[in-house]
Amino acid sequence: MQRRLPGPKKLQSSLLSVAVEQVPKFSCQVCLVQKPIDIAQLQPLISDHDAGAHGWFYGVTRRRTGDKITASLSYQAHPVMAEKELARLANEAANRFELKCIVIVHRTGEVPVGEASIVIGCSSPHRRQTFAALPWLMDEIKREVPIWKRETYTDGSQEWVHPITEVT
Amino acid sequence: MQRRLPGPKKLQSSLLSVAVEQVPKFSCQVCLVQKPIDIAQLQPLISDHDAGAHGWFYGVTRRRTGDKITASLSYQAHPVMAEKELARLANEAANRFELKCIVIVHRTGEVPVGEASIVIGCSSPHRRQTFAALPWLMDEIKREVPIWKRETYTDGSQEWVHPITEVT
Amino acid sequence: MQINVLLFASLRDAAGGDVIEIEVPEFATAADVLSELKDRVPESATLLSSCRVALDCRYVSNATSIAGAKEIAIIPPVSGG
Amino acid sequence: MQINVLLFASLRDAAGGDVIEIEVPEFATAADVLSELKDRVPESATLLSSCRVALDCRYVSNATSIAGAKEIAIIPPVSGG
Repeated sequence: MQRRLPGPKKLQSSLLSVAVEQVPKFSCQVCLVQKPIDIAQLQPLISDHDAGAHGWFYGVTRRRTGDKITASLSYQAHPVMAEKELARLANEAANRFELKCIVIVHRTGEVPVGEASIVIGCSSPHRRQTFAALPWLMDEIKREVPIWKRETYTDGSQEWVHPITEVT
Repeated sequence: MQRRLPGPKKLQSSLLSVAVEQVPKFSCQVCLVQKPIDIAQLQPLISDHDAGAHGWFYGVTRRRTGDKITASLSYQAHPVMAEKELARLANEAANRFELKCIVIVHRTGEVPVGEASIVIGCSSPHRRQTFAALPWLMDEIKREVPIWKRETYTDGSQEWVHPITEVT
Repeated sequence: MQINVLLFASLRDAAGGDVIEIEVPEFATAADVLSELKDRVPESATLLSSCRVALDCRYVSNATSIAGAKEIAIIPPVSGG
Repeated sequence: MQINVLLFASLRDAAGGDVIEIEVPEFATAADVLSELKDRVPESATLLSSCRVALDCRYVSNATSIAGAKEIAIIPPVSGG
Protein backbone atom coordinates (compact mmCIF):
# COMPACT_ATOMS: atom_id res chain seq x y z
CA MET A 1 0.00 0.00 0.00
CA GLN A 2 2.78 2.47 0.76
CA ARG A 3 4.94 4.16 -1.80
CA ARG A 4 8.50 4.45 -0.49
CA LEU A 5 10.20 7.37 -2.12
CA PRO A 6 13.86 7.85 -2.94
CA GLY A 7 15.98 10.14 -0.76
CA PRO A 8 16.48 13.87 -1.25
CA LYS A 9 18.05 13.86 -4.70
CA LYS A 10 18.32 17.61 -4.96
CA LEU A 11 20.25 17.81 -1.71
CA GLN A 12 22.56 14.97 -2.70
CA SER A 13 23.55 16.54 -5.98
CA SER A 14 24.15 19.98 -4.48
CA LEU A 15 26.23 18.56 -1.61
CA LEU A 16 28.54 16.27 -3.56
CA SER A 17 31.52 17.18 -1.38
CA VAL A 18 29.72 16.03 1.80
CA ALA A 19 30.41 12.50 2.98
CA VAL A 20 27.49 10.23 2.14
CA GLU A 21 26.67 9.43 5.77
CA GLN A 22 26.14 13.13 6.47
CA VAL A 23 23.47 13.55 3.82
CA PRO A 24 20.17 13.89 5.68
CA LYS A 25 18.10 10.75 5.36
CA PHE A 26 14.39 10.59 5.70
CA SER A 27 11.48 8.32 4.93
CA CYS A 28 8.45 9.56 2.97
CA GLN A 29 5.40 7.45 2.34
CA VAL A 30 2.19 8.61 0.72
CA CYS A 31 -0.88 6.88 -0.67
CA LEU A 32 -4.57 7.12 -1.47
CA VAL A 33 -6.93 4.55 0.01
CA GLN A 34 -10.60 3.82 -0.59
CA LYS A 35 -11.51 2.48 2.84
CA PRO A 36 -11.17 3.71 6.44
CA ILE A 37 -7.63 4.80 7.24
CA ASP A 38 -5.99 2.32 9.60
CA ILE A 39 -4.32 4.69 12.03
CA ALA A 40 -2.71 2.02 14.24
CA GLN A 41 -0.92 0.64 11.19
CA LEU A 42 0.58 4.04 10.42
CA GLN A 43 2.13 4.71 13.85
CA PRO A 44 5.33 2.66 13.34
CA LEU A 45 6.01 4.35 9.99
CA ILE A 46 7.27 7.54 11.64
CA SER A 47 9.36 5.95 14.40
CA ASP A 48 13.02 6.92 14.44
CA HIS A 49 15.42 6.77 17.39
CA ASP A 50 16.58 10.33 16.75
CA ALA A 51 13.04 11.74 16.48
CA GLY A 52 11.88 13.11 19.82
CA ALA A 53 8.73 14.64 18.38
CA HIS A 54 5.90 12.86 16.60
CA GLY A 55 2.93 14.81 15.31
CA TRP A 56 -0.29 13.66 13.70
CA PHE A 57 -3.10 15.51 12.05
CA TYR A 58 -6.43 13.94 11.11
CA GLY A 59 -8.93 15.76 8.96
CA VAL A 60 -12.31 14.33 9.91
CA THR A 61 -15.73 14.76 8.30
CA ARG A 62 -17.52 17.36 10.40
CA ARG A 63 -21.26 17.36 10.92
CA ARG A 64 -21.79 21.09 10.74
CA THR A 65 -20.48 23.70 8.27
CA GLY A 66 -22.07 27.06 9.01
CA ASP A 67 -25.80 26.41 9.19
CA LYS A 68 -25.73 23.24 7.11
CA ILE A 69 -25.61 19.71 8.44
CA THR A 70 -23.39 17.32 6.49
CA ALA A 71 -24.63 13.76 6.00
CA SER A 72 -21.45 12.60 4.29
CA LEU A 73 -18.54 13.72 2.17
CA SER A 74 -17.26 12.07 -0.95
CA TYR A 75 -13.77 12.65 -2.31
CA GLN A 76 -12.75 12.24 -5.95
CA ALA A 77 -9.11 12.34 -7.06
CA HIS A 78 -6.91 12.30 -10.10
CA PRO A 79 -5.23 9.35 -8.38
CA VAL A 80 -1.88 9.22 -10.18
CA MET A 81 -1.34 12.95 -10.09
CA ALA A 82 -2.61 13.21 -6.50
CA GLU A 83 -0.04 10.68 -5.28
CA LYS A 84 2.68 12.47 -7.25
CA GLU A 85 1.76 15.82 -5.72
CA LEU A 86 1.54 14.33 -2.22
CA ALA A 87 4.99 12.78 -2.69
CA ARG A 88 6.41 16.06 -3.95
CA LEU A 89 5.00 17.97 -0.97
CA ALA A 90 6.13 15.30 1.50
CA ASN A 91 9.68 15.49 0.15
CA GLU A 92 9.65 19.26 0.19
CA ALA A 93 8.39 19.30 3.80
CA ALA A 94 11.04 16.78 4.86
CA ASN A 95 13.77 19.00 3.41
CA ARG A 96 12.32 22.29 4.55
CA PHE A 97 11.57 21.22 8.14
CA GLU A 98 14.31 18.58 8.62
CA LEU A 99 11.85 15.79 9.26
CA LYS A 100 12.96 12.24 9.94
CA CYS A 101 9.82 10.53 8.63
CA ILE A 102 6.58 11.54 7.02
CA VAL A 103 3.45 9.66 6.02
CA ILE A 104 0.38 11.03 4.26
CA VAL A 105 -2.75 9.00 3.55
CA HIS A 106 -5.79 10.47 1.81
CA ARG A 107 -9.04 8.56 1.56
CA THR A 108 -11.30 8.81 -1.51
CA GLY A 109 -14.94 7.84 -2.00
CA GLU A 110 -17.49 8.29 0.77
CA VAL A 111 -16.19 9.42 4.15
CA PRO A 112 -18.94 9.40 6.80
CA VAL A 113 -19.16 11.94 9.63
CA GLY A 114 -16.52 11.22 12.27
CA GLU A 115 -14.12 9.38 9.95
CA ALA A 116 -10.81 10.69 8.65
CA SER A 117 -10.34 11.81 5.06
CA ILE A 118 -6.67 12.59 5.58
CA VAL A 119 -4.01 11.55 8.05
CA ILE A 120 -0.57 13.14 8.14
CA GLY A 121 2.15 12.00 10.50
CA CYS A 122 5.67 13.26 10.82
CA SER A 123 8.60 13.02 13.17
CA SER A 124 11.59 15.25 13.83
CA PRO A 125 14.39 15.58 16.39
CA HIS A 126 12.65 18.52 18.12
CA ARG A 127 9.03 19.57 18.32
CA ARG A 128 9.31 22.93 16.50
CA GLN A 129 9.93 21.20 13.17
CA THR A 130 6.92 18.91 13.46
CA PHE A 131 4.70 21.77 14.64
CA ALA A 132 5.75 23.86 11.63
CA ALA A 133 5.51 21.04 9.08
CA LEU A 134 1.93 19.91 9.70
CA PRO A 135 0.14 23.24 9.06
CA TRP A 136 2.38 23.92 6.07
CA LEU A 137 1.54 20.54 4.58
CA MET A 138 -2.19 20.95 5.12
CA ASP A 139 -2.15 24.38 3.47
CA GLU A 140 -0.19 23.07 0.48
CA ILE A 141 -2.33 19.95 0.12
CA LYS A 142 -5.50 22.03 0.10
CA ARG A 143 -4.00 24.20 -2.64
CA GLU A 144 -2.14 21.76 -4.87
CA VAL A 145 -3.31 18.17 -4.69
CA PRO A 146 -5.98 17.20 -7.26
CA ILE A 147 -8.60 15.89 -4.88
CA TRP A 148 -12.14 17.24 -4.66
CA LYS A 149 -14.76 17.08 -1.96
CA ARG A 150 -18.50 16.74 -2.57
CA GLU A 151 -20.80 17.65 0.32
CA THR A 152 -24.05 15.74 0.78
CA TYR A 153 -26.25 17.62 3.21
CA THR A 154 -29.01 16.15 5.34
CA ASP A 155 -31.58 17.92 3.13
CA GLY A 156 -30.36 15.75 0.24
CA SER A 157 -28.62 18.53 -1.67
CA GLN A 158 -25.10 17.95 -2.98
CA GLU A 159 -22.34 20.27 -4.05
CA TRP A 160 -18.74 20.02 -5.17
CA VAL A 161 -16.44 22.32 -3.26
CA HIS A 162 -14.26 24.47 -5.53
CA PRO A 163 -12.63 27.24 -3.50
CA ILE A 164 -11.98 30.01 -6.01
CA THR A 165 -8.26 30.76 -6.15
CA GLU A 166 -6.00 32.76 -8.42
CA VAL A 167 -4.76 30.69 -11.34
CA THR A 168 -0.96 30.35 -11.27
CA MET B 1 -7.56 6.48 35.02
CA GLN B 2 -8.88 9.66 33.48
CA ARG B 3 -9.81 12.76 35.40
CA ARG B 4 -12.92 14.30 33.89
CA LEU B 5 -12.97 17.97 34.60
CA PRO B 6 -15.93 20.26 35.06
CA GLY B 7 -16.90 22.61 32.25
CA PRO B 8 -15.62 26.13 31.74
CA LYS B 9 -16.79 27.71 34.96
CA LYS B 10 -15.29 31.09 34.26
CA LEU B 11 -17.13 31.33 30.97
CA GLN B 12 -20.39 30.18 32.49
CA SER B 13 -20.34 32.77 35.26
CA SER B 14 -19.39 35.64 32.93
CA LEU B 15 -22.07 34.68 30.37
CA LEU B 16 -25.01 34.27 32.65
CA SER B 17 -27.38 35.84 30.15
CA VAL B 18 -26.55 33.32 27.46
CA ALA B 19 -28.82 30.33 27.13
CA VAL B 20 -27.21 27.24 28.62
CA GLU B 21 -27.07 25.38 25.33
CA GLN B 22 -24.98 28.18 23.81
CA VAL B 23 -22.23 27.94 26.41
CA PRO B 24 -19.25 26.26 24.74
CA LYS B 25 -18.86 22.71 25.98
CA PHE B 26 -15.66 20.76 25.95
CA SER B 27 -14.11 17.67 27.43
CA CYS B 28 -10.75 17.82 29.22
CA GLN B 29 -9.01 14.75 30.54
CA VAL B 30 -5.52 14.64 32.03
CA CYS B 31 -3.52 12.08 33.98
CA LEU B 32 -0.12 10.76 34.91
CA VAL B 33 0.70 7.11 34.23
CA GLN B 34 3.64 4.92 35.22
CA LYS B 35 3.61 2.53 32.27
CA PRO B 36 3.67 2.87 28.48
CA ILE B 37 0.99 5.24 27.23
CA ASP B 38 -1.75 3.33 25.43
CA ILE B 39 -2.27 5.52 22.42
CA ALA B 40 -5.06 3.48 20.82
CA GLN B 41 -7.10 3.85 24.00
CA LEU B 42 -6.81 7.63 23.83
CA GLN B 43 -8.07 8.09 20.27
CA PRO B 44 -11.82 7.95 21.05
CA LEU B 45 -11.43 10.53 23.84
CA ILE B 46 -11.17 13.43 21.39
CA SER B 47 -13.93 12.39 18.98
CA ASP B 48 -16.72 14.90 18.48
CA HIS B 49 -19.06 15.19 15.51
CA ASP B 50 -18.39 18.90 15.21
CA ALA B 51 -14.61 18.52 15.33
CA GLY B 52 -13.15 18.37 11.83
CA ALA B 53 -9.56 18.55 13.05
CA HIS B 54 -7.80 16.14 15.38
CA GLY B 55 -4.18 16.73 16.33
CA TRP B 56 -1.79 14.63 18.37
CA PHE B 57 1.65 15.32 19.70
CA TYR B 58 3.92 12.66 21.18
CA GLY B 59 7.11 13.57 22.98
CA VAL B 60 9.36 10.55 22.61
CA THR B 61 12.70 9.70 24.26
CA ARG B 62 15.37 10.57 21.71
CA ARG B 63 18.65 8.70 21.44
CA ARG B 64 20.86 11.68 20.73
CA THR B 65 21.05 15.12 22.40
CA GLY B 66 23.97 17.08 20.99
CA ASP B 67 26.97 14.74 21.18
CA LYS B 68 25.57 12.58 23.97
CA ILE B 69 23.74 9.30 23.54
CA THR B 70 20.77 8.76 25.86
CA ALA B 71 20.25 5.28 27.29
CA SER B 72 17.01 6.19 29.02
CA LEU B 73 15.08 9.01 30.64
CA SER B 74 13.36 8.93 33.97
CA TYR B 75 10.64 11.39 34.96
CA GLN B 76 9.76 12.40 38.51
CA ALA B 77 6.68 14.46 39.34
CA HIS B 78 4.89 16.17 42.14
CA PRO B 79 1.94 14.03 41.11
CA VAL B 80 -0.98 15.91 42.66
CA MET B 81 0.28 19.33 41.63
CA ALA B 82 1.30 18.08 38.17
CA GLU B 83 -2.23 16.83 37.47
CA LYS B 84 -3.67 20.09 38.77
CA GLU B 85 -1.39 22.14 36.52
CA LEU B 86 -2.12 19.91 33.51
CA ALA B 87 -5.86 20.32 34.14
CA ARG B 88 -5.50 24.09 34.47
CA LEU B 89 -3.55 24.32 31.20
CA ALA B 90 -5.95 21.98 29.39
CA ASN B 91 -8.90 24.12 30.44
CA GLU B 92 -7.10 27.31 29.48
CA ALA B 93 -6.22 25.88 26.06
CA ALA B 94 -9.78 24.71 25.48
CA ASN B 95 -11.07 28.22 26.19
CA ARG B 96 -8.33 30.08 24.36
CA PHE B 97 -8.40 27.94 21.19
CA GLU B 98 -12.05 26.84 21.20
CA LEU B 99 -11.23 23.17 21.42
CA LYS B 100 -13.91 20.49 21.56
CA CYS B 101 -11.84 17.90 23.42
CA ILE B 102 -8.42 17.65 24.94
CA VAL B 103 -6.48 14.84 26.55
CA ILE B 104 -3.02 15.00 28.12
CA VAL B 105 -1.16 11.99 29.50
CA HIS B 106 2.32 12.24 31.00
CA ARG B 107 4.32 9.17 31.90
CA THR B 108 6.62 9.10 34.95
CA GLY B 109 9.41 6.68 35.87
CA GLU B 110 11.72 5.18 33.24
CA VAL B 111 10.88 5.96 29.60
CA PRO B 112 13.14 4.02 27.20
CA VAL B 113 14.33 5.39 23.87
CA GLY B 114 11.51 5.36 21.32
CA GLU B 115 8.68 5.47 23.88
CA ALA B 116 6.42 8.45 24.62
CA SER B 117 6.78 10.48 27.80
CA ILE B 118 3.87 12.73 26.88
CA VAL B 119 0.87 12.48 24.58
CA ILE B 120 -1.44 15.41 23.90
CA GLY B 121 -4.51 15.13 21.71
CA CYS B 122 -7.05 17.76 20.89
CA SER B 123 -9.89 18.36 18.49
CA SER B 124 -11.53 21.48 17.14
CA PRO B 125 -14.00 22.45 14.42
CA HIS B 126 -11.21 23.72 12.12
CA ARG B 127 -7.53 22.89 11.90
CA ARG B 128 -6.08 26.30 12.84
CA GLN B 129 -7.28 25.94 16.43
CA THR B 130 -5.70 22.53 16.89
CA PHE B 131 -2.47 23.63 15.20
CA ALA B 132 -2.23 26.64 17.54
CA ALA B 133 -3.18 24.75 20.70
CA LEU B 134 -0.61 21.96 20.59
CA PRO B 135 2.57 24.11 20.52
CA TRP B 136 1.10 26.47 23.11
CA LEU B 137 0.35 23.56 25.42
CA MET B 138 3.80 22.04 25.04
CA ASP B 139 5.46 25.39 25.80
CA GLU B 140 3.32 25.89 28.88
CA ILE B 141 3.77 22.33 30.12
CA LYS B 142 7.54 22.63 29.83
CA ARG B 143 7.40 25.85 31.86
CA GLU B 144 4.76 25.17 34.50
CA VAL B 145 4.10 21.53 35.26
CA PRO B 146 6.17 20.10 38.14
CA ILE B 147 7.74 17.17 36.34
CA TRP B 148 11.48 16.62 35.99
CA LYS B 149 13.55 14.60 33.59
CA ARG B 150 16.74 12.73 34.49
CA GLU B 151 19.01 11.75 31.60
CA THR B 152 20.98 8.52 31.82
CA TYR B 153 23.64 8.50 29.12
CA THR B 154 25.27 5.44 27.61
CA ASP B 155 28.51 6.31 29.47
CA GLY B 156 26.61 5.70 32.74
CA SER B 157 26.45 9.36 33.79
CA GLN B 158 23.15 10.81 34.98
CA GLU B 159 21.85 14.33 35.29
CA TRP B 160 18.64 16.06 36.23
CA VAL B 161 17.54 18.63 33.67
CA HIS B 162 16.78 22.02 35.21
CA PRO B 163 16.50 24.64 32.47
CA ILE B 164 17.39 27.91 34.18
CA THR B 165 14.44 30.29 33.94
CA GLU B 166 13.52 33.58 35.51
CA VAL B 167 11.68 33.14 38.77
CA THR B 168 8.18 34.58 38.60
CA MET C 1 -6.53 17.98 -34.11
CA GLN C 2 -8.68 15.83 -31.80
CA ILE C 3 -7.58 15.42 -28.20
CA ASN C 4 -8.99 13.74 -25.11
CA VAL C 5 -9.19 15.82 -21.97
CA LEU C 6 -9.73 14.41 -18.45
CA LEU C 7 -12.41 16.10 -16.34
CA PHE C 8 -13.06 16.03 -12.61
CA ALA C 9 -15.58 17.00 -9.96
CA SER C 10 -18.29 19.47 -11.00
CA LEU C 11 -16.73 19.86 -14.45
CA ARG C 12 -17.10 16.12 -14.99
CA ASP C 13 -20.73 16.28 -13.87
CA ALA C 14 -21.45 19.25 -16.15
CA ALA C 15 -19.88 17.54 -19.16
CA GLY C 16 -21.54 14.23 -18.35
CA GLY C 17 -18.36 12.15 -18.47
CA ASP C 18 -14.83 11.79 -17.16
CA VAL C 19 -13.26 12.48 -20.54
CA ILE C 20 -14.22 14.78 -23.38
CA GLU C 21 -12.93 14.80 -26.95
CA ILE C 22 -12.32 18.29 -28.30
CA GLU C 23 -10.88 19.86 -31.44
CA VAL C 24 -7.95 22.28 -31.00
CA PRO C 25 -5.44 23.96 -33.36
CA GLU C 26 -2.25 22.03 -34.12
CA PHE C 27 0.04 24.16 -31.92
CA ALA C 28 -2.50 24.59 -29.18
CA THR C 29 -1.63 25.84 -25.70
CA ALA C 30 -3.25 25.03 -22.38
CA ALA C 31 -5.19 28.29 -22.76
CA ASP C 32 -6.61 27.07 -26.10
CA VAL C 33 -7.85 23.89 -24.40
CA LEU C 34 -9.61 25.87 -21.67
CA SER C 35 -11.08 28.21 -24.26
CA GLU C 36 -12.50 25.39 -26.36
CA LEU C 37 -13.94 23.80 -23.24
CA LYS C 38 -15.78 27.02 -22.40
CA ASP C 39 -17.58 26.66 -25.74
CA ARG C 40 -18.31 22.99 -25.23
CA VAL C 41 -19.39 23.20 -21.56
CA PRO C 42 -20.71 26.76 -21.35
CA GLU C 43 -22.38 26.27 -17.95
CA SER C 44 -18.88 25.77 -16.51
CA ALA C 45 -17.33 28.85 -18.15
CA THR C 46 -16.83 30.65 -14.82
CA LEU C 47 -15.34 27.58 -13.16
CA LEU C 48 -13.03 27.02 -16.15
CA SER C 49 -11.52 30.47 -15.57
CA SER C 50 -10.29 29.15 -12.23
CA CYS C 51 -9.05 25.80 -13.56
CA ARG C 52 -5.45 24.78 -14.13
CA VAL C 53 -4.20 22.43 -16.82
CA ALA C 54 -1.98 19.44 -16.05
CA LEU C 55 0.07 17.73 -18.75
CA ASP C 56 1.18 14.22 -17.81
CA CYS C 57 0.34 14.91 -14.14
CA ARG C 58 2.18 18.23 -13.87
CA TYR C 59 0.64 21.66 -13.63
CA VAL C 60 1.58 23.90 -16.55
CA SER C 61 1.04 27.59 -17.24
CA ASN C 62 -1.67 28.59 -19.68
CA ALA C 63 0.97 29.56 -22.25
CA THR C 64 2.46 26.05 -22.36
CA SER C 65 2.07 24.07 -25.57
CA ILE C 66 0.25 20.79 -25.20
CA ALA C 67 2.42 19.20 -27.90
CA GLY C 68 3.71 15.77 -26.91
CA ALA C 69 1.53 15.41 -23.82
CA LYS C 70 0.18 11.89 -23.36
CA GLU C 71 -2.46 13.06 -20.88
CA ILE C 72 -4.25 16.38 -20.60
CA ALA C 73 -6.26 17.02 -17.43
CA ILE C 74 -8.31 20.00 -16.31
CA ILE C 75 -7.88 20.62 -12.60
CA PRO C 76 -10.68 22.68 -11.03
CA PRO C 77 -9.89 24.39 -7.70
CA VAL C 78 -9.11 21.53 -5.35
CA SER C 79 -10.72 20.78 -1.99
CA GLY C 80 -8.99 17.72 -0.59
CA GLY C 81 -7.59 17.38 2.90
CA MET D 1 8.77 27.06 64.00
CA GLN D 2 9.51 23.64 62.42
CA ILE D 3 8.09 22.94 58.96
CA ASN D 4 8.36 20.10 56.46
CA VAL D 5 9.29 21.01 52.89
CA LEU D 6 8.90 18.69 49.88
CA LEU D 7 11.92 18.38 47.60
CA PHE D 8 12.22 17.11 44.03
CA ALA D 9 14.74 16.13 41.39
CA SER D 10 18.36 17.23 41.98
CA LEU D 11 17.37 19.10 45.12
CA ARG D 12 15.99 15.88 46.58
CA ASP D 13 19.21 14.07 45.66
CA ALA D 14 21.38 16.82 47.19
CA ALA D 15 19.37 16.83 50.42
CA GLY D 16 19.25 13.04 50.57
CA GLY D 17 15.49 12.80 51.00
CA ASP D 18 12.11 13.78 49.58
CA VAL D 19 11.25 15.94 52.60
CA ILE D 20 13.36 18.13 54.85
CA GLU D 21 12.45 19.62 58.22
CA ILE D 22 13.62 23.20 58.64
CA GLU D 23 13.27 25.97 61.21
CA VAL D 24 11.79 29.28 60.03
CA PRO D 25 10.50 32.45 61.77
CA GLU D 26 6.87 32.50 62.78
CA PHE D 27 5.69 34.83 59.99
CA ALA D 28 7.95 33.32 57.35
CA THR D 29 7.51 33.95 53.64
CA ALA D 30 8.37 31.71 50.71
CA ALA D 31 11.63 33.66 50.42
CA ASP D 32 12.53 32.79 54.01
CA VAL D 33 12.03 29.10 53.23
CA LEU D 34 14.34 29.31 50.20
CA SER D 35 16.89 31.24 52.25
CA GLU D 36 16.95 28.68 55.04
CA LEU D 37 17.30 25.87 52.49
CA LYS D 38 20.37 27.57 51.01
CA ASP D 39 21.99 27.26 54.43
CA ARG D 40 20.90 23.67 54.89
CA VAL D 41 21.73 22.46 51.36
CA PRO D 42 24.54 24.84 50.35
CA GLU D 43 25.57 22.79 47.28
CA SER D 44 22.14 23.64 45.81
CA ALA D 45 22.30 27.38 46.54
CA THR D 46 22.49 28.33 42.85
CA LEU D 47 19.62 26.01 41.91
CA LEU D 48 17.52 27.33 44.80
CA SER D 49 17.77 30.83 43.30
CA SER D 50 15.84 29.46 40.30
CA CYS D 51 13.29 27.51 42.34
CA ARG D 52 9.67 28.47 42.93
CA VAL D 53 7.65 27.71 46.02
CA ALA D 54 4.25 26.01 45.86
CA LEU D 55 1.82 26.15 48.76
CA ASP D 56 -0.86 23.46 48.66
CA CYS D 57 -0.04 22.76 44.98
CA ARG D 58 -0.13 26.40 43.82
CA TYR D 59 2.81 28.52 42.84
CA VAL D 60 3.20 31.59 45.04
CA SER D 61 5.45 34.63 44.87
CA ASN D 62 8.46 34.81 47.16
CA ALA D 63 6.75 37.49 49.25
CA THR D 64 3.80 35.23 50.11
CA SER D 65 3.43 34.15 53.72
CA ILE D 66 3.50 30.40 54.28
CA ALA D 67 1.02 30.72 57.15
CA GLY D 68 -1.77 28.17 56.96
CA ALA D 69 -0.23 26.11 54.17
CA LYS D 70 -0.72 22.37 54.64
CA GLU D 71 2.00 21.52 52.12
CA ILE D 72 5.11 23.46 51.15
CA ALA D 73 6.97 22.28 48.04
CA ILE D 74 10.11 23.61 46.40
CA ILE D 75 9.78 23.41 42.60
CA PRO D 76 13.11 23.49 40.76
CA PRO D 77 13.00 24.50 37.07
CA VAL D 78 10.83 21.86 35.43
CA SER D 79 11.70 19.65 32.45
CA GLY D 80 8.67 17.50 31.72
CA GLY D 81 7.07 17.02 28.33
